Amino acid sequence: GCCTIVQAWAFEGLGRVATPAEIKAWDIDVRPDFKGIPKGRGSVQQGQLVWDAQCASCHGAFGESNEVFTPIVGGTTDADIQSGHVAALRTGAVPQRTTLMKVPTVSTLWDYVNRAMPWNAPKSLSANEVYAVTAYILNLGGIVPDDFELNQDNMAAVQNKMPNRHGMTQQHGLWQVSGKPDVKERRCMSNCVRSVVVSSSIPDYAADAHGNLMDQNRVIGPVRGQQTSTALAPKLAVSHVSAGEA
Amino acid sequence: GCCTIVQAWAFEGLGRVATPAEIKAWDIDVRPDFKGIPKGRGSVQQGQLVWDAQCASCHGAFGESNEVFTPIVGGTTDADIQSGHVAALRTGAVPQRTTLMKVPTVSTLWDYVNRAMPWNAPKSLSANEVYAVTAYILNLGGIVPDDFELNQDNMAAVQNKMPNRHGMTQQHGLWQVSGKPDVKERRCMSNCVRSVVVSSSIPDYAADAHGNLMDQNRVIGPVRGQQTSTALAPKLAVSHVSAGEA
Amino acid sequence: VPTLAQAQAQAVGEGDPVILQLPEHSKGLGQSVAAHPYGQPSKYESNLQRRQSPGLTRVGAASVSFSPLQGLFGMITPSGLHFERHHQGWWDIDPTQHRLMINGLVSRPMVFTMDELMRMESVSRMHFIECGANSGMEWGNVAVPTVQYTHGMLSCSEFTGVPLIKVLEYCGVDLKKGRFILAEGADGSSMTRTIPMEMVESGEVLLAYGQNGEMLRPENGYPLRLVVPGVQGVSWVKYLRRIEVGDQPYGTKDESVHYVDLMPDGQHRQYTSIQECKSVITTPSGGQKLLNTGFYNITGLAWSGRGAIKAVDVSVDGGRNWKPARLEEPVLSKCLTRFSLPWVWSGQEAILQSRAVDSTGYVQPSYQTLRGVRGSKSVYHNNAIQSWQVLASGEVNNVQVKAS
Amino acid sequence: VPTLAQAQAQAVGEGDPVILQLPEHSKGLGQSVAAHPYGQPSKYESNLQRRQSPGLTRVGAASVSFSPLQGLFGMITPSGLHFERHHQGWWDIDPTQHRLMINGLVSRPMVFTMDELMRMESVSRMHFIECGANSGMEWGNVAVPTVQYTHGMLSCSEFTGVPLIKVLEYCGVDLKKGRFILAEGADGSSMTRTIPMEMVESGEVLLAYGQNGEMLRPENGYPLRLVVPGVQGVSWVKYLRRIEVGDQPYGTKDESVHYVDLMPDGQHRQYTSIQECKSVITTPSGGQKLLNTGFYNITGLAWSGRGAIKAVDVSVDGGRNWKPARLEEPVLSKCLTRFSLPWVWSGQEAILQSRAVDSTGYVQPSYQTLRGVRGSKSVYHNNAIQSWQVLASGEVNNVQVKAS
Ligand code: HEC
Ligand code: HEC
Ligand SMILES: [Ca+2]
Ligand SMILES: [Ca+2]
Ligand SMILES: [Ca+2]
Ligand SMILES: [Ca+2]
Ligand SMILES: [Ca+2]
Ligand SMILES: [Ca+2]
Ligand SMILES: [Co+2]
Ligand SMILES: [Co+2]
Repeated sequence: GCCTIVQAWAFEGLGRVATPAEIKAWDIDVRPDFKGIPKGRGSVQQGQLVWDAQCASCHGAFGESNEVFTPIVGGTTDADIQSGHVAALRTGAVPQRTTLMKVPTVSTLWDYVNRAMPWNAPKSLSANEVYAVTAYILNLGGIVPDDFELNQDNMAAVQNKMPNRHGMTQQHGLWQVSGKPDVKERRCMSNCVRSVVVSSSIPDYAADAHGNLMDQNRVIGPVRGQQTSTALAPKLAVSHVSAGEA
Repeated sequence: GCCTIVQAWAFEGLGRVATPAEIKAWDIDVRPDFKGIPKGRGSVQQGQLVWDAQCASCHGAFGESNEVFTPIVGGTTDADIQSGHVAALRTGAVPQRTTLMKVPTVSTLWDYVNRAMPWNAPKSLSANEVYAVTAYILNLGGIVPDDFELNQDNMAAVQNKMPNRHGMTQQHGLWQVSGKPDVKERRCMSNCVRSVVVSSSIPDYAADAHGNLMDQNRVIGPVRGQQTSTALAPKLAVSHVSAGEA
Repeated sequence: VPTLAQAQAQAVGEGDPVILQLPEHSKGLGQSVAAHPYGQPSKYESNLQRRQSPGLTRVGAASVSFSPLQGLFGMITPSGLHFERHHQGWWDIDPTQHRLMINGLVSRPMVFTMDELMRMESVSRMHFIECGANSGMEWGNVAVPTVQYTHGMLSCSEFTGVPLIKVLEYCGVDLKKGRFILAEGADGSSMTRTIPMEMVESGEVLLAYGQNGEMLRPENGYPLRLVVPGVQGVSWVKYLRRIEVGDQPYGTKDESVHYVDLMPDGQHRQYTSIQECKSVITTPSGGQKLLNTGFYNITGLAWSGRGAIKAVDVSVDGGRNWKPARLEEPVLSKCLTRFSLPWVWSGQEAILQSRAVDSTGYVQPSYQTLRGVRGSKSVYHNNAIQSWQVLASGEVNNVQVKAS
Repeated sequence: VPTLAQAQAQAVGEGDPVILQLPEHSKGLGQSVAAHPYGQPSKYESNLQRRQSPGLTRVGAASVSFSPLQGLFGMITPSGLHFERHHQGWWDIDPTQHRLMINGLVSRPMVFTMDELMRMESVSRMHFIECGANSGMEWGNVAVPTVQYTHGMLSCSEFTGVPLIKVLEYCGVDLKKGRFILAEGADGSSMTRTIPMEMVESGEVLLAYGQNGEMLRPENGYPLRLVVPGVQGVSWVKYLRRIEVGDQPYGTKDESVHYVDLMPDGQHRQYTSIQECKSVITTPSGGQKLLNTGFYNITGLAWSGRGAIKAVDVSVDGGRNWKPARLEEPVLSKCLTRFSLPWVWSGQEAILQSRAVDSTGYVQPSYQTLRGVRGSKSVYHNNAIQSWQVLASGEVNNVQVKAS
């Protein structure tokens, strides 16, 4: 006959097997166990050349810039490198959280720079350049010495010096479908609390920080946006139910 | 207290009573029982003046034009005026159905011209002009004589001469929710018919009447649009499952 | 337009060049957020437009544009591709100046602003809207090539508004005498349509301002239209300015001269409104071409003005044998329902059909059955089973069939 | 911008001039069908745009634009107003050149074209997408004025695509070893995220190409994105080019440096993904002003990444007393649900709150309860109850409250 009605989700004949070269071209991820990392090497000095030429304009000469993105370097100590916990995350001693304060795994740095940096020319670096500039970032953070050369074989050793390597927990219910919530609110319906005070609101001086809110609401409907710019507000009649009843 | 949570759909305080002048300005509909028709009068002769000046350009001097809209006049006979059934609707003697062949109620003509014509200047006619031009249309259809004057009092008599006044039925299940369907198909699942032949399809010469169908379908997806214009079609490979398997 | 060859994954030699040589977008920086404060479809989607059917009407402001059903997914119609039907053109009305009047058999005739209507408690519901003349060109013979033109006066949106009955009750409606309403638009045609109070009392008829999360589009009646679920689109009066409650139907132009269905005995059925159960396969459909043999997902839309879809059957042999399709959930009342059935095309001729059954048990009719009752001059309310013929070349054509 | 006075029905003397003097559109001829082959909102709706929050980010291509929830209806987000989050800008990718690769723990690594993916059997489902950082600016204090900025990294669409698990099975996936997938984008950031196979196995994770009836918008990943219902938006990888099946999580940048939640003990929670139950009142909301006293419909949105919404309670006195709101149907799993509660405002101060409960029984927490467990530096996954203070002037402001 002309036609077969088949079992659902069979997809017969669709797609084709990927070639090794295709997989190589796209399978670029590097996992925490370094699966996926290509062979290569790069020194702190080589990394500085890459950094100054291709990274510093956005991230600052020492990875400290806040201009284009939050700082990459800063806020970690030798004690953190020892403990594997960035203490400032607990104490709040540093106002801003830098990349090195958070990143637990060196693979993450390598993988991300390799796939996404420089921001405006991602995937333009060679593997050796990625090794080198990763070494340079680690050096800026005091994790590896000035004469260090990073390669596929010593990554694991460097991992053991990442300042926040023990800073992550998966003890929470927010990943797996079967995970249990940590926060428990009860559904009280009446006389739930005695008194309520406003504990936070937008200070007057910031009232127009988001522009004129009147222009961010519809010109009809149950409400209008508040006039928050200095331009003259239209006269509002809020003291009666409707002009029509006047 | 500050606030009341009220029963749904109460709407307290919304809206206001309409004034008589407001209702007069908007309540312009005229029903088959002539409820809503304003007093006034207009002769066939007066109607011709309105028609020639404001209607004929689109509908033709005799309401016969097919240019901007289907003809208003034509296809009705004296016998139809007698019977109240336009015979051509049954016999198919007239290829196109004109307005006068269909419209059962003179109120409909008056109401529609009053609210919507002239098409590019609706609601610009006075009541007397609407009476007059309605009289003229009726006269073109041979329903009223040349010296006729239409007014609010003789509308009912004219209604009794409308050629298709008995041409409508409400004996069907398609209006009220409770109406019963007239068509009954059965849900046969297998061996429902013995043979199937194609009884109608688009003739080849009309293949591109709707433009190039390739340009009316997405450039990706399970199918493409057919190339129906004279421009060269891209080469299609339909004899194998996928190029990837070659 | 890229050729088909380009669209196939190629594994000649090392592999597909579009994999081996990384594309520009993998190696560069894209555009900023809010580059389009109100976003648009991809430029590669421009083939999907609403279009007029050449020769169908004489002037564009009293005409129809059809929704490109051949390329749509799911049940929601993107508002930008919603079909249009105007009798005297469309307007972008200043909503601050728009009013709704309620009069007739009510104890208090009233006027409401949009502010007031939008302050009321509202509901949001998904419903299809279909023009009563949808598929009208096909009553006698095949006339148009694609599903856009055969079935494209059909769209489906989430509408937000106030149940009309609540507002009528608030105005003190006389439900004993007032068994009909007249709905009237504010545009040049000031479209008027009679709706039986029975429908209004169901709570389903809405004074609607919202469509798919935002306000109605100007072409669809901004700022206010009536939503009359299950009923032909012409009753969903746009630019709604007035509701009158009355004790008899109004016999308006679009219920006495148009939207009346000519029967074989020469009588017209007046006040035909309800859009009965119907379905159509949108992929593969007329004017398309299958890329090659193998697996295809036959998919389409089903709907009923009398309730929810209960089942859709699909035939690939012109109606000899049928198989129930899978219905996409949620299946809602008076709303489009997407169906699909997997199929492997061997390369031989086939005739694809779909047949819907609704919650009242009504079965969508064949052309033979439908014409047996109504003839072929009705113009309106053609809900016959659609046939698409697949040729050995992969071309799919609109056909009508005769079974014996 | 018209003044309020203009928007009120006026009955001075004879009546409202906009009724007594017929408007231009009642007396003229409007525009033709298909004047816009792809339609646009009314010009009077231009205040509703997606907007950036000043000072939040430093560059527009690694930034956010927020959906104007303060003006939306129902549950569907118009695709033109869908929130945006890009890490390296957005692209309008040629779909004929786009490929999806499946590799890793599968017996047959495969490549698919869009033609092939769109030929497969598909499903259409309505789901919300929320950025894990939505409401993130408010963890410590009130920071932004309106619901667009507090909650506007939230949208909801009907998505169409193929369940990923079906394609993985077709490739011979090893579900015993392969307990994780990595999803990877084709843009400059080539966004990578790990998703537990448990979620994929549920059948809910989709290879999606359709959004609200048409193709995905370029800003939302045209032509292919992952849909991961209930999970934060960053996992819904856009411009999807590759799925790898693996035996451990991938520790990518956006699951090791961002989208990690800082707890009071200095530890970050990694792989936090699920968007727990949350709700917000959208009208009246911060930065708005009530027109006058009287009837209002308090309305808003509720959602849960763990299932369907079971109930939403509304308080108008800052959490002392609560009343269950009406839920708009259909109530779907991992989808926005619109709620509403009628209210008469007497003109005195009020504090409006909403609190959602989902099908697992989880109750949306107050700030006090939430901070009690997670502190105030988490950045992500702030699902606390939102408070809007209504002043005697009618002005509504974003506040946080302390109850005792
Ligand atoms: C044109 C500006 C620019 C240049 C040049 C640039 N970056 Fe970046 N970089 C950014 C931006 C913006 C981000 C944040 C992207 C995001 O939001 O995901 C970023 C993120 C990063 C991050 C992750 C930081 C974090 O905490 O998420 C690292 C590491 C990084 N860049 C390293 C580099 C290196 C190494 C180079 C040079 C090889 C480089 N960057 C060049 C702009 C730039
Ligand atoms: C500029 C063109 C134009 C002019 C001028 C015009 N009409 Fe029309 N008329 C139309 C069009 C177009 C329609 C169809 C409208 C629709 O689709 O609802 C129509 C419809 C009608 C109909 C209903 C016909 C039917 O079968 O639906 C009547 C009656 C009518 N016109 C009478 C008049 C009269 C009387 C005048 C002058 C006072 C007039 N027209 C002037 C274009 C015009
Ligand atoms: Ca890999
Ligand atoms: Ca009032
Ligand atoms: Ca009346
Ligand atoms: Ca193949
Ligand atoms: Ca219609
Ligand atoms: Ca996100
Ligand atoms: Co119509
Ligand atoms: Co993100």
